[in-house]
Amino acid sequence: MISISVQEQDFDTGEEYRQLQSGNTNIGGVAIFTGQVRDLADNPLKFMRLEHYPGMTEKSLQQTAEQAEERWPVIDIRIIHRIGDLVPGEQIVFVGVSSAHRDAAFAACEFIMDILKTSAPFWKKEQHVNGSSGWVDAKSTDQQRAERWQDNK
Amino acid sequence: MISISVQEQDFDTGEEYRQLQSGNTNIGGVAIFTGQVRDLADNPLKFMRLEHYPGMTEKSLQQTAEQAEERWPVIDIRIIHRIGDLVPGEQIVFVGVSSAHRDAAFAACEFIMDILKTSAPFWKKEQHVNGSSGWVDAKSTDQQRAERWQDNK
Amino acid sequence: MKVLFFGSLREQLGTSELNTALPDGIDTIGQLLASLQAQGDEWKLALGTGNVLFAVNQDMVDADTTISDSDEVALFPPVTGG
Amino acid sequence: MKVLFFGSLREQLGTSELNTALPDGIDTIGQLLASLQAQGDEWKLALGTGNVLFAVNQDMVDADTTISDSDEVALFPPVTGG
Repeated sequence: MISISVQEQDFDTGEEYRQLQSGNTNIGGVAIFTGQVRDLADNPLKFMRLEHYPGMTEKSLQQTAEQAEERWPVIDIRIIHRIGDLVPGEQIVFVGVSSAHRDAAFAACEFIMDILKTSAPFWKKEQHVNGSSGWVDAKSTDQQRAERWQDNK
Repeated sequence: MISISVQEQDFDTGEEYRQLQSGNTNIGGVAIFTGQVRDLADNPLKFMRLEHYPGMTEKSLQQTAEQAEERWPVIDIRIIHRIGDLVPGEQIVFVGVSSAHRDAAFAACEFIMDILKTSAPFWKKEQHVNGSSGWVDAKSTDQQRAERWQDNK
Repeated sequence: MKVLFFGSLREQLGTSELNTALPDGIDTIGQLLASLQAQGDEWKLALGTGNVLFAVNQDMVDADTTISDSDEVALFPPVTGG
Repeated sequence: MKVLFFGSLREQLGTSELNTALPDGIDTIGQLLASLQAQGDEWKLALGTGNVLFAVNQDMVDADTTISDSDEVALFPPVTGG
């Protein structure tokens, strides 16, 4: 089962884990990744504003989860991504995958994060404590990480 | 910081996550894996008995976590492994890694699981519903997964 | 047709949405991008970076994807979620 | 010296710990394994599988690791945690 949510409110990672893990004795492992707003040593962050493309963002995340389901024998996938203004330390994203086997859980979780980073329409703008602000540039390393899934079929 | 625990009692994955994630704004991501007792379709499981080598098990897990710290820029590592009798659906193992970057968190978490599977002195014996029992054999696929970290330096 | 802008593009253009008829002679989303750049210096600056992504009906597409007047088209900078 | 057995080895041998002097002429843990097999059929069956792992003072080691009378030595089958 796939569950996708794009939301302003925070999420409870322990509760999301319980949704993935409990009551199914076919599950052998659960892999989870959560991302949070990291502060910047050289230019402290007041908050990060996360913008998305309503409709397309959910559709993109759903497609990525379905691709993961086709490639690996996963049981459940849960993706949560927050939007709006987030201060350093706040959670941004949750990706959790349950599977009979740990290799599938790990691979699907990492795949979803890598594809999300380069395909899901989100944009970040940093507001610094000193009053400056700026859009976050896409990273070429994220592009490279996404591309390795084309080879590792 | 490294935290290692080998214990009979269950653990709260949400609480373990909070220990890894909260209060440090240098963290960009947390990768978690949990393993649980999977039931067997062809020969239903009553419980799984987990035996360990007191002293050496903790030492082995500590060394694996230290190797992960040397290879990747991680912030905190938490490993919990249960021993004793566990029924299907119960949690066996928790490995959590926080880092500034998701690639390091993912790699260190998967590395620890792969090395744990082939190096940490634990042994499993299955007790089936039908009264039969048997020791779980080590898997050659686990050996292969551990060996790939020798190449991927 | 509806043309949406997001992120830094939305900010630079000062608009999030354009409702316009598909101009004559424009078949692909790449051609639409070129025609929008001709609207003025501000448009040329924002859209002429060579770093604009395209979506048609909420799917990421290539520049040579054909578009019609009933499509929802979006232009945006490389994405940075997660 | 103290020799510990775990898992299926412990069960097959019916013992988890042996307190014995290091036999004369035994220098390595591999040689100790061979000498233990000579203790009887049960020992030969359990320890002669070619699938026994070694630990000396709680570190996994190779068969040719030298041992002394003060070492804590352990023999066990391949591990299956996680």
